[in-house]
Amino acid sequence: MLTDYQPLWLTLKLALITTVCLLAIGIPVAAILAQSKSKFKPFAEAIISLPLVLPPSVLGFYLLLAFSPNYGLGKILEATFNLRLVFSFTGLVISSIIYSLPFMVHPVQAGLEALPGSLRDASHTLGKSDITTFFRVLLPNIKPALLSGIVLTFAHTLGEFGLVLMIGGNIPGVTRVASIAIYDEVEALNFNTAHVYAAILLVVSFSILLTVYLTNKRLFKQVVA
Amino acid sequence: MLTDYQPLWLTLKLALITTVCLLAIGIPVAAILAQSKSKFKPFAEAIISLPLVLPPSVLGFYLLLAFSPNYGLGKILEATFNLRLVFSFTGLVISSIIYSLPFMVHPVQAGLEALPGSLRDASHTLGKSDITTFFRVLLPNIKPALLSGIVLTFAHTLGEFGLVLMIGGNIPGVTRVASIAIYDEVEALNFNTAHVYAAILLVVSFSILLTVYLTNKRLFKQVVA
Amino acid sequence: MIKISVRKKLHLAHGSSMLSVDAELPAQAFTALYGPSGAGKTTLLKIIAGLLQPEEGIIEVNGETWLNTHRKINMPIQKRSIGFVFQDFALFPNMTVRENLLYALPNRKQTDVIESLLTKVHLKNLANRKPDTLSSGQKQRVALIRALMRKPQLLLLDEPLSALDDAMRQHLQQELTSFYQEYGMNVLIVSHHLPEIIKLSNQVLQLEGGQLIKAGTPDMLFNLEQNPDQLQLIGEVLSVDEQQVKLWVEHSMISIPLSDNTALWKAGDKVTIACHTRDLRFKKLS
Amino acid sequence: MIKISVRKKLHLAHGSSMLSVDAELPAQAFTALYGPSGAGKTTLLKIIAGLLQPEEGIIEVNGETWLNTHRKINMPIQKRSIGFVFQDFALFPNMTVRENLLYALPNRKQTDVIESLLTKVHLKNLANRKPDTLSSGQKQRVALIRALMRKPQLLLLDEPLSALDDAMRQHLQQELTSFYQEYGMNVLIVSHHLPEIIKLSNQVLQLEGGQLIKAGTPDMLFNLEQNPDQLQLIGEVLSVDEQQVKLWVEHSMISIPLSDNTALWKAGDKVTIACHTRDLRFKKLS
Amino acid sequence: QKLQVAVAANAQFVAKMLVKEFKKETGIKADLIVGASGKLTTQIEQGAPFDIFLSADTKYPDELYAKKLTLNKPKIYAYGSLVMWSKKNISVAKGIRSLTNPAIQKIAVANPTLAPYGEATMQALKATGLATTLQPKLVFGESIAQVNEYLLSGNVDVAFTAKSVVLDMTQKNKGNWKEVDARLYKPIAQGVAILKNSTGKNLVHAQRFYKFLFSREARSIFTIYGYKF
Ligand SMILES: Nc1ncnc2c1ncn2[C@@H]1O[C@H](COP(=O)(O)OP(=O)(O)OP(=O)(O)O)[C@@H](O)[C@H]1O
Ligand SMILES: Nc1ncnc2c1ncn2[C@@H]1O[C@H](COP(=O)(O)OP(=O)(O)OP(=O)(O)O)[C@@H](O)[C@H]1O
Ligand code: MOO
Ligand SMILES: [Mg+2]
Ligand SMILES: [Mg+2]
Repeated sequence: MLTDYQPLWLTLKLALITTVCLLAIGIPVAAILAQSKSKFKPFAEAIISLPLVLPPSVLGFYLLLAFSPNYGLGKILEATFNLRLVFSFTGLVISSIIYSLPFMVHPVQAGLEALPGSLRDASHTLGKSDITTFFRVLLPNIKPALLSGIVLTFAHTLGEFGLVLMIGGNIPGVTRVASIAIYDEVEALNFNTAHVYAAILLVVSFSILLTVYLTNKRLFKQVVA
Repeated sequence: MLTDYQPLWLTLKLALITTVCLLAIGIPVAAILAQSKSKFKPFAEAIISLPLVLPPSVLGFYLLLAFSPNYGLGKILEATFNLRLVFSFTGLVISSIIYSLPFMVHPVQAGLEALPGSLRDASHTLGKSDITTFFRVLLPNIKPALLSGIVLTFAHTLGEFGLVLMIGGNIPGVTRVASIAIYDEVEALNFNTAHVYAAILLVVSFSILLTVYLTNKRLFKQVVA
Repeated sequence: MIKISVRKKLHLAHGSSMLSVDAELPAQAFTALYGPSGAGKTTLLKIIAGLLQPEEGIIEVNGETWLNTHRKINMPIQKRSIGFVFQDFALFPNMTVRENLLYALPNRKQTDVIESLLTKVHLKNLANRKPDTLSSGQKQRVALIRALMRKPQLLLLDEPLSALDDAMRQHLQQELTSFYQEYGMNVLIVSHHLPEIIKLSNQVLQLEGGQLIKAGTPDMLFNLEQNPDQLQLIGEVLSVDEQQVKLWVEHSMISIPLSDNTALWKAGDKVTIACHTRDLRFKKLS
Repeated sequence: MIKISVRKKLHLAHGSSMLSVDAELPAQAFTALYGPSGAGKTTLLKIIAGLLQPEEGIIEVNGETWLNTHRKINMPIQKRSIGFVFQDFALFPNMTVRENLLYALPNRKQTDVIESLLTKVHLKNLANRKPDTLSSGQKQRVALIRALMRKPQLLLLDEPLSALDDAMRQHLQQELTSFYQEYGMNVLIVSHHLPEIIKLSNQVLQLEGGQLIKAGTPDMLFNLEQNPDQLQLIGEVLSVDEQQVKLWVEHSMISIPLSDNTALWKAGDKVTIACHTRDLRFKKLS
Repeated sequence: QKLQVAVAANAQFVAKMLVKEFKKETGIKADLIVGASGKLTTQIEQGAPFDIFLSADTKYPDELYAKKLTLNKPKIYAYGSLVMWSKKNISVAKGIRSLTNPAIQKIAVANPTLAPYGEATMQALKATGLATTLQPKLVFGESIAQVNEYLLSGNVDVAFTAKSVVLDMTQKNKGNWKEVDARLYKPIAQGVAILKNSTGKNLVHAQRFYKFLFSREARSIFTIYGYKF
């Protein structure tokens, strides 16, 4: 049986774009949370962690309504940009970003919070601005955490399923990602095709995780030794 | 319209049982990983983290094969214990345990690893066994991490969807948990009922997370002040 | 000249208390900050650097106002001309020794400053090493010269020499003194090692429970010029018998014959012991 | 009697080296472990406690074999009769002071030991406080009496008095000596404070780069003579100028004229000071 | 235990009425498990504890019969009809041809590999020769049910669904609909079978429900929902 590799490529593309976007969004969010002493911080943290615990069907339902060109946001987008987010790759990217946000923010925030406060203070006493301090001192010293964030985001997006099932529309080449393809093939009793997809995803996910854990150990050793 | 609260109770029951089981399983696993220096540790860590990144449809597919009374394990279970794990509550509990394992193991392991090694050493030099040391010194000092583990596991099980969809089906009172009920109600075009379920899950999940973040801060303050 | 006048609430072990310090230090003073653990020494240093905010306070350094809560002046840390040596060194682990110094240098072209300072503290060979591969004494020296890169008006040192073996301690004391003289700056050093304070500083601030309880020159504070020809000790009578009195003095025992003077002594009595320096015999320890 | 003979690879800053110590200590010795930072002091203590494994070694304490790599004997930490005071105290944050002590007590009924020791170190009032609310001096005292709960044959102390102010340091020195005498145990203390070593210990092991370079009594190692007609003190040279040498001795400063003897002295040198008792003048304190 | 009725998504509304009527007559309660016919078939093969299966075609029940997972040879209980359902402001009066209207951006179709109504839709599109032209507009739902959801939430402009759905829904005044020319697709013959899984009391109940499906009362309900015989 000939296997269609398009869902795998699509998944890869989605994971890559999501990860890049989340680098740009997640790092500033993590940085702000890490140094915040505001009493609203726990609220912000709870909101960011929500995708971690909320059923994809709940999130999917709300996104379905939010993106619908019949109502509010979706209506505005359609009217002004002629942009329809449901059943589009852009919609998947946006929902993946929401869904994987905690996977980027958590490790980076934890990394920043674990840095001794004296590093930031020392940079300040040397006359350096917050921005310089962040990019030249703080960020380079949380490489393992940053790596974890990138990898977890990437791998978690590879595994996105429930959300795509609800708002993707199973369009080949656009929203038919690997996890959906597997579901479909299983339901259609094409176990062989499902086996191929599942095995590939399993191997990729495992390799990524193993690399992180092996590398983290190595990175950690570099710091200690 | 009258709302059927059974899916919510079922979800609660599933989350509770899973959390209790994972306390019993996750804590020893975390304890072993935290003190392991084996070169296989990264492999074990990668396997435990797999559910974090694997599509629920992949995991669901493999569990379906494992649990199916047509093949191997499932056949043996059916033949010897007359136990069928697909489309059963027990099956859901087992798959939830697998699925939420990293949510219990990660925080507890991180908590244990962050404890100064001298606490364990000190207890040993006072003549105390590993078990005594673990339960009287180590565990009581990672309360915030333990709480995080419990809460994340609970909340994450509340949100389980893809796996249940694949191996649970949608059997009222047995496997029709809230996340599936939402999906179903949306498909049955009962948007109002879906709204009620979604809102309840949203509020519950958010409250749980907020409590963790507020409490963690307080617990943390207790330690510091 | 440095003028400090700050009030800050402290959460001490026995309840909350107030850090309250009013002091004026002459220009180019080498000032020691002295006092028991938890007295507020680190807190005071951080307030001066701008790393902590007092509820109320005025800090003026060489005529420039760094802080004035009444006039709502609070100069950013970056603008204050300070060098801070942290208790944990705070070297940047991602940079080599030279990169740490280069980062701190305001004018990136004047790298000859770096080379000359590296040579002065005998670290030239280690310039390309990462901080984590250095011994603690080496780290301390890097932290010190990194703090000097900006040629600060005020150098703040938080127990920079505690928990070091004697040889290393003395080496760094010498370097510190020579930098102080060469750069003509103000130094504020936290230390609880009395001989070190006396050796290095010309001003002492003594803190206790957040209060400045004494301030002045080391001579004044420790009564050094009192009687430099006399060694004064305190001992305790251990036993008195027919022939002799046994005394416990500074962890060793001496015995002296009975005399009129000792007639009324009994065990437990405290005794002052004095000796003229001409009667002392000295020998250098190797 | 304690017999130690261990070999362990160390990863030093300048490459790898070997910790290699062969020593025999008499019964009930108060032994000081002395040497520069990174010499391997903490490592040796941890090997004796069983917290680290040497590649090769024999440890025997009072006739009992704790470790013999040749005979594949390795007594579990829990079975070794030790008390260990860690550099970071390692008090259990979840327990109050009394609970920390109770946890360490082998026989949970003999709580009167706890009360008497608490009284002895002036901590009775703080018995129900959590460690985090204690000052570091208080923490140190709790760590010390907690280590005594098992009445160990060997007390291991890792720089227990560094970074403390003088008053606290002296108080703990006295308590340490009295426990040592009362319990009749062996003590092994890491310290780089010479006067402390001489005051407290009767055996000294000097480590450098992992090698045991000297061992013996403090008298032998530091050339001190014991003599009840002699008062023996240790001082530190504060400054040397054209006319005089200033010395810091037991909290006061003395100055002596230059002489041949003092010609080579420089600031920071440690000096023994001796005085015959006939040259001392005594006065009872009222 | 309640009777477990697995029902193809197109019949979810009619089945609800049937179950209600069945309970009124016999006092036997039943649960509905709704899904695409193909998905339900797979679940039955995996050992799902259903008693009776109302499919959207005969292919899937026959497949189960061939694998000896049904108690009887499947029987046709009704014929369904495919309709086009559109949002309020979009007209589908001209049938499939109206789909070329540029105002129609998205068209929902049930997954043809799992849902017979989806299969029928693709047949109709091909027969009209518009399959390739419309391809970029198509989105696929898991079953008829998801297709309905996409239209009702406003995310698609037209949905291919079952007549029973629009008859249930248009009472609530939700958009326009037009029947697809029945010559464009193979008749949708919907089969039912009692499953091997059903035992004891449930089997008795399943058999009564099976019989009830072919009763006059049931037939009149099917007729209300636009099914033919
Ligand atoms: N940011 C702060 N706000 C209020 N109180 C503080 C703050 N930081 C520390 N304290 C408290 O103030 C007291 C003084 O702390 P500080 O670190 O200044 O002491 P220190 O004199 O440097 O002691 P040590 O010799 O142990 O370093 C301590 O009891 C501490 O708990
Ligand atoms: N488990 C270990 N295995 C091998 N080498 C070690 C180990 N632990 C520490 N070392 C190295 O051995 C050397 C001695 O360390 P140790 O902590 O014993 O020194 P120390 O004499 O206690 O120094 P300090 O006075 O700074 O506490 C150090 O260079 C350290 O990097
Ligand atoms: O009723 Mo179906 O099985 O979705 O065509
Ligand atoms: Mg301090
Ligand atoms: Mg040490």
